[in-house]
Amino acid sequence: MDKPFAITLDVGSSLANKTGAWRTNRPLYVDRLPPCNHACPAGENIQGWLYHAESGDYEAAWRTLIEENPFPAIMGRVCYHPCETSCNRGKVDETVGINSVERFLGDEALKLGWKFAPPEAETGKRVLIVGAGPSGLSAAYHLRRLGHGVKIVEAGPLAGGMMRFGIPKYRLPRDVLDAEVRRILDLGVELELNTKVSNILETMREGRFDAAFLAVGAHIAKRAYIPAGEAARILDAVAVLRDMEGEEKPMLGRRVVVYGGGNTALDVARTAKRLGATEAIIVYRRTREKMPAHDFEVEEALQEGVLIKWLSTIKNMADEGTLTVEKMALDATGFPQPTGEFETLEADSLVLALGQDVDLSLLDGVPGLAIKDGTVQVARNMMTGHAGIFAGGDMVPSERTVTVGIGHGKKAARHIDAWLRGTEYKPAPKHEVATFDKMNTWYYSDAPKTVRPMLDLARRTSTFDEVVHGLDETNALFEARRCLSCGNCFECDNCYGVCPDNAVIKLGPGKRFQFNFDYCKGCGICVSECPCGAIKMVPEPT
Amino acid sequence: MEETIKFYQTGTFTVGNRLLKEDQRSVQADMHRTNSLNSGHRACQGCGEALGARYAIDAAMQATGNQLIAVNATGCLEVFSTPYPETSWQIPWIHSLFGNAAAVASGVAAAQRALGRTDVRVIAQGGDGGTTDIGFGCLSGMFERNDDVLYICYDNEAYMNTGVQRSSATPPAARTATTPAVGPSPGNVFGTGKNVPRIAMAHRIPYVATASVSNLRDLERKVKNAMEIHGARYVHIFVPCPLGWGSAPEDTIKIARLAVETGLFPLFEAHDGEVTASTPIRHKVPVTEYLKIQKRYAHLFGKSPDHGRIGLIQKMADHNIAKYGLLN
Amino acid sequence: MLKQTEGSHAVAEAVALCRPQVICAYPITPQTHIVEGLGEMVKAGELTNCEFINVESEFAAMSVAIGASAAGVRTYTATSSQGLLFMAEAVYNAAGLGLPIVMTIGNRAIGAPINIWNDHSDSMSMRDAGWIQLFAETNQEALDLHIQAFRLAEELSCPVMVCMDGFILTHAYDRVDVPTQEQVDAYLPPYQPRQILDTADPVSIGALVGPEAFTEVRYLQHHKQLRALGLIPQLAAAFRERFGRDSGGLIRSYRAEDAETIVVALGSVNGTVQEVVDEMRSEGSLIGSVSICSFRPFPLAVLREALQHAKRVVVLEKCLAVGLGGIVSDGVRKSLSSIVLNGYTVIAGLGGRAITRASLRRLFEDAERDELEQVTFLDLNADVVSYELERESKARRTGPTAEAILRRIGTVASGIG
Amino acid sequence: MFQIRIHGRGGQGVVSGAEMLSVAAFLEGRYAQAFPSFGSERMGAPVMAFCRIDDKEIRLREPVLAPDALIIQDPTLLHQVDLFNGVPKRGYILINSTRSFDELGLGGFARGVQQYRMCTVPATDLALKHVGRSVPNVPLLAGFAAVTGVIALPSLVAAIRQKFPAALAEKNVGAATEAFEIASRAKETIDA
Repeated sequence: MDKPFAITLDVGSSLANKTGAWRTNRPLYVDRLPPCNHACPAGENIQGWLYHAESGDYEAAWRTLIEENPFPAIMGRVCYHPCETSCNRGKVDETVGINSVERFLGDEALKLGWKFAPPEAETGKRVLIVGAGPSGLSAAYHLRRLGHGVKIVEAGPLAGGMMRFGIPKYRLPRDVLDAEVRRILDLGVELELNTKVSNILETMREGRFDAAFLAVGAHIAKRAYIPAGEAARILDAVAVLRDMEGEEKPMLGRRVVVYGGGNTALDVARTAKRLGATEAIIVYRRTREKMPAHDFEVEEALQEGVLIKWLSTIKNMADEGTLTVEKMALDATGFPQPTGEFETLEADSLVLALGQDVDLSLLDGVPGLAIKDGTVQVARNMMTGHAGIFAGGDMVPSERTVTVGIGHGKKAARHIDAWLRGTEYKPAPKHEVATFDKMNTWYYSDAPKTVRPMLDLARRTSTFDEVVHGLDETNALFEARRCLSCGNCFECDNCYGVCPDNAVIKLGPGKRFQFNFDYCKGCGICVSECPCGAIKMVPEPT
Repeated sequence: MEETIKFYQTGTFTVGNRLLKEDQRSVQADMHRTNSLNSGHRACQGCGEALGARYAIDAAMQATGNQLIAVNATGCLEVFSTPYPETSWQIPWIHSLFGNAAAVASGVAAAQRALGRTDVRVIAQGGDGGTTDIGFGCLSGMFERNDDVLYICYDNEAYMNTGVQRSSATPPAARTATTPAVGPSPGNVFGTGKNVPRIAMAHRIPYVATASVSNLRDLERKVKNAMEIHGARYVHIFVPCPLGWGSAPEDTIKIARLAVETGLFPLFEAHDGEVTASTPIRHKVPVTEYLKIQKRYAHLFGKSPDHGRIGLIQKMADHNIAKYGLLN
Repeated sequence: MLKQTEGSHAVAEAVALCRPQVICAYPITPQTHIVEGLGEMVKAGELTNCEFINVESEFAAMSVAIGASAAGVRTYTATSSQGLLFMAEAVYNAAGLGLPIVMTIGNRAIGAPINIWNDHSDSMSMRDAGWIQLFAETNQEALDLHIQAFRLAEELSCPVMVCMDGFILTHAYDRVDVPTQEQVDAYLPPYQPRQILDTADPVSIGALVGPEAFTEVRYLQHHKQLRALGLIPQLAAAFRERFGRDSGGLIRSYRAEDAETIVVALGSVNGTVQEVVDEMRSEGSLIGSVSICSFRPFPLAVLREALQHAKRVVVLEKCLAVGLGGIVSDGVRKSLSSIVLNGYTVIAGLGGRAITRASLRRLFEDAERDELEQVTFLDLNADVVSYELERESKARRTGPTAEAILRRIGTVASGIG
Repeated sequence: MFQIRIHGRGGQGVVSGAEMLSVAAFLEGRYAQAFPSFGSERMGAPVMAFCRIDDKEIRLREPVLAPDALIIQDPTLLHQVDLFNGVPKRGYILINSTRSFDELGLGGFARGVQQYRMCTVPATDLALKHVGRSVPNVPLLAGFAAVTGVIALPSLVAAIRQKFPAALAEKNVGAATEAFEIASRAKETIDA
């Protein structure tokens, strides 16, 4: 229409009016490191795989997961999940059940027979791995996927290491363990059992290996001198748990005392219960707070009727099976000191769970190695003092858990690969952590964590059936969707919606967003209203 | 939509969600939303009114298949959206005067009837000054005739365009240019208030609702509901003004959210003069949370906090919570 | 068709014949009968697809009209006196937006003191609002002017006021010729808006215009009225052709060609003036009169043409520019700039004071002898004024003037003239 | 030009009386102008209305100052307002009353210098009888027609039928007809 001058205007013409120097700060999309990823010893991209699980694409989730860790089903059972401890959602309602979703994915994979993708190209290099525990298997998996020939030599009769010999069935059913190990071997990894490597350099030379990764674990039980009569029955925890895997179950009797405060002590005590002991008593010299064992395990043990005597040390054991126990008291510095108060306990057997040492005999005569406190010293790239020989897991200084071991295996594999290629592996620089204060959690609905169904106590204590059951599909989806996606855009459209100036461009599904700085006035609403803290303000470049 | 799938991650509160079907997303999440109030307008950083206007008009546009005409009262929205030679509006829009938006809209609606364009719908919009003060007579007349107009009030609780003077929507104790924070009782008086949504309900018009820029889905739903009804309708939207309230631009939505979560601005719907629904508070917070981040209330805190008057404001919030059952 | 009917009803019929689509009504004496008439026609279904809206104030009446007109329909309303002042802001706005609204003004005085009777103070208060203002001399002309007004307004995109004297015309039963629908349809084409709120072709109407363009906008408004100076006579001629009557136009002269004394006036008083002119002519006076129909735009040129040869001009005004005198006089004087003649301003008929033949005759004779003041108040009761002035000079708290005067005059108020 | 002034009180149909008169004249093909002089619009207040009848267009807009005929709907006004103001010699005066103008103490005006042609019509009685309401305007108009002959009864009847809905119109026509007869009988004495 032929419009009157000035008083009537063509629509949308204000697009000609650009913000210009109005803005002093501008928003910037960032990816922050989710606390769960940050806390994972295996370096899993947890938020990453939950992202796929949320949309119900479990295979994609699983494939993202196994980029870092080949044992979802095992992790979902035995990992002590520091990821959950650090989960931001804990500050909203309850932490996300990451571990249970991981187990669900692991079990789905086994159920549906998902396989690892074979290496894209063979490098022709050969790597020897000593020890088929978590660390060794993890390293084997990653090296193989990188195209290297891999052979594992294991001294024991079965693969799995501590996953098999240290963790009872009721926590990790063996069919699960076997299946996840088998999946690695299916990649074309050689496994030689019942073979002890006595001289690593010789074995490497004979097998023409270009590099080696040592992960023999720590299987030698620490002993403590306890005066005892001839007939007194004293065993060590590692042996007891190992025998559980054999035909001959260990004879513990009806009254069992376990000495120690770690997870192994609890495993033994709970195993004893299952073997029919009427009494399983744990004697520990410190308080419950100081106990290295994970609290949930202590809790489960107590529920199963395991007794624990805190602040107690064992002085001696008489033939007829009487233990003398001295009460301790914490001093000002929090250390236990003898009190001179004694009591006696009746026990058919005493199991020592005081930690384990590493058998380093295979390293005799290898030049350049440094040994300290019974462990092999390695550089940041996991290589020992001897070029081409790497080490990880319980035999190097670190926390001794399955997950840490798996982490070592991955890390070592990446460095070995780089070393073999004559390069250096540089991990991508870590993003700043998406701490709770960077989140706007009002946008997340309240949702309690799904409680994993438990077997009733009676049945649990009398059998070796798995204690903790998994989630079904709906629970898993529910649980996955509780993830806050800390520090990583999940395309909730908030920034696109809340901009008073329509200065956010939506690029479409999976493509996230982009700012239109022609119109952005730098108000920062997008930053404060981003639920997951994936935007930050930076000074306007002038 | 919330029923179809639980969004414990995104909540039912974010603008959109990648896991939702297109038809379940909010209008603002739509890549092809109309942006009825387009970029390049002259609103201040973090303007709540600019935000509220796009939310509301886009929602109305979708609800009417883009058959919408808007009438605007004088005020910030009018001034920042249509300074010659540019307009930010993408829809047929007219500004006449400060006090007559409702009447002009009645005229536009009457014209549509005369032209037989029953599909074309009319919205009138204004600030709290143009609605609760100078435009009040025309508003009441439009209500009483039950003209087919949705009137939207963008309430930023003072005359911002003229430099933050008190309006009848200015809350007690708030500092404005005409209620300075000086003397024995600084800021605005503790009057009896002028609850326009309630006054609208007293006309027994078919639909009245309050909404906030902090609850987008709630706001869009209400505008949609309003457009599904014929006759006089009123939606009162809470829109913070960083400049006038002395708040940080990035806090615009946060403040709007706190107004709701404290109970100071209850979200409800009324049909034919009776309250039919209210939006529950998710995480109740004390009014101090809301007050202390706005300079217009600074005089209530400082060295010796004015617990007496803060208490009175808390009472108002608690009254609303009880009256509208906001914690159920 | 000839009819003996009330002025207001005649206007209502004329408006109805123009097929308005939106009519806004708010009661105020003496305009009320017009919208009542239209309301009845709409209710009775005689006036179809027309929305009749009862608003809550004159301000709303004009505002609703603005909305309707901007939405592209033919729009009408009517008011008087205080009502026009109450809608003042919207009156300016309608003109500023260039909306072709037609509004009848039943001319009435403005209070205080409150007064419901006729004078021109109301229209005059809006003389610079940007509306075209046409003054009707008779009810026939009032009827005819509405038909012309819609066409004029819509051709220019400019609102038009048709002013008719309250009571004197609005309430007078007279003979009028009411045209047929066919005649009106042939004269007045359907409304083609210049700007419209259309979802198919959206625009923003009513922008904020700053110093960089405001003057131009105003000039264009002025230019519209200058165009109207040409258009008004054309439309009057076209009207004559179609309806066979002289109505409207810019001005109308009566026996003024050779007049030495010319009386200039607006509206119904011209009839009485012409009677007096005839009287005095028959006795040999060289007197004539000019009736101004178009007060806005003000017809400077034609007025100069009509007056320049006279010896004196008497401007008879039904309004007062307090502190100055005449309002119409200013325009008349401007039209005569550089021409030397005697100009007199006569304020008459304020608040319904009857303007009688006798008074006019006395006035014109004084004028012919050039014995008039620059500004004269016709039939001013000098006694009352001087008494009141004296009273005020004596005491401080003298109370309300109007009431004091009424007390002094007593019930003569119900008398005549 | 013939000018009429009607005096009465608000609600007595003073204005519509003048209007009907103008319509009647119009129906006879003449020019007529009827208009009120609005005092306050309250019921009961003294009001008046004017009517002019001529054979050419009427331009004059002043009130009727010198009526050729005066119609007084409420005789009590005689004591309040200077009703006869401006009535010329031999002017017609119609009064709504059951009494003679001598009884009303107005005889002097007829016999005096003014030589007014006066006639009383029991208009209220006739209105109550025929219409059932105290609206004396129509009977007085009929009386006016009879006494002055300025308009003919049929024209007045036609005007009445324009003004009122059928039923009410016929009642008024009844009142008018009877009033016309009464006034016609009085005519001789008046003209004498």
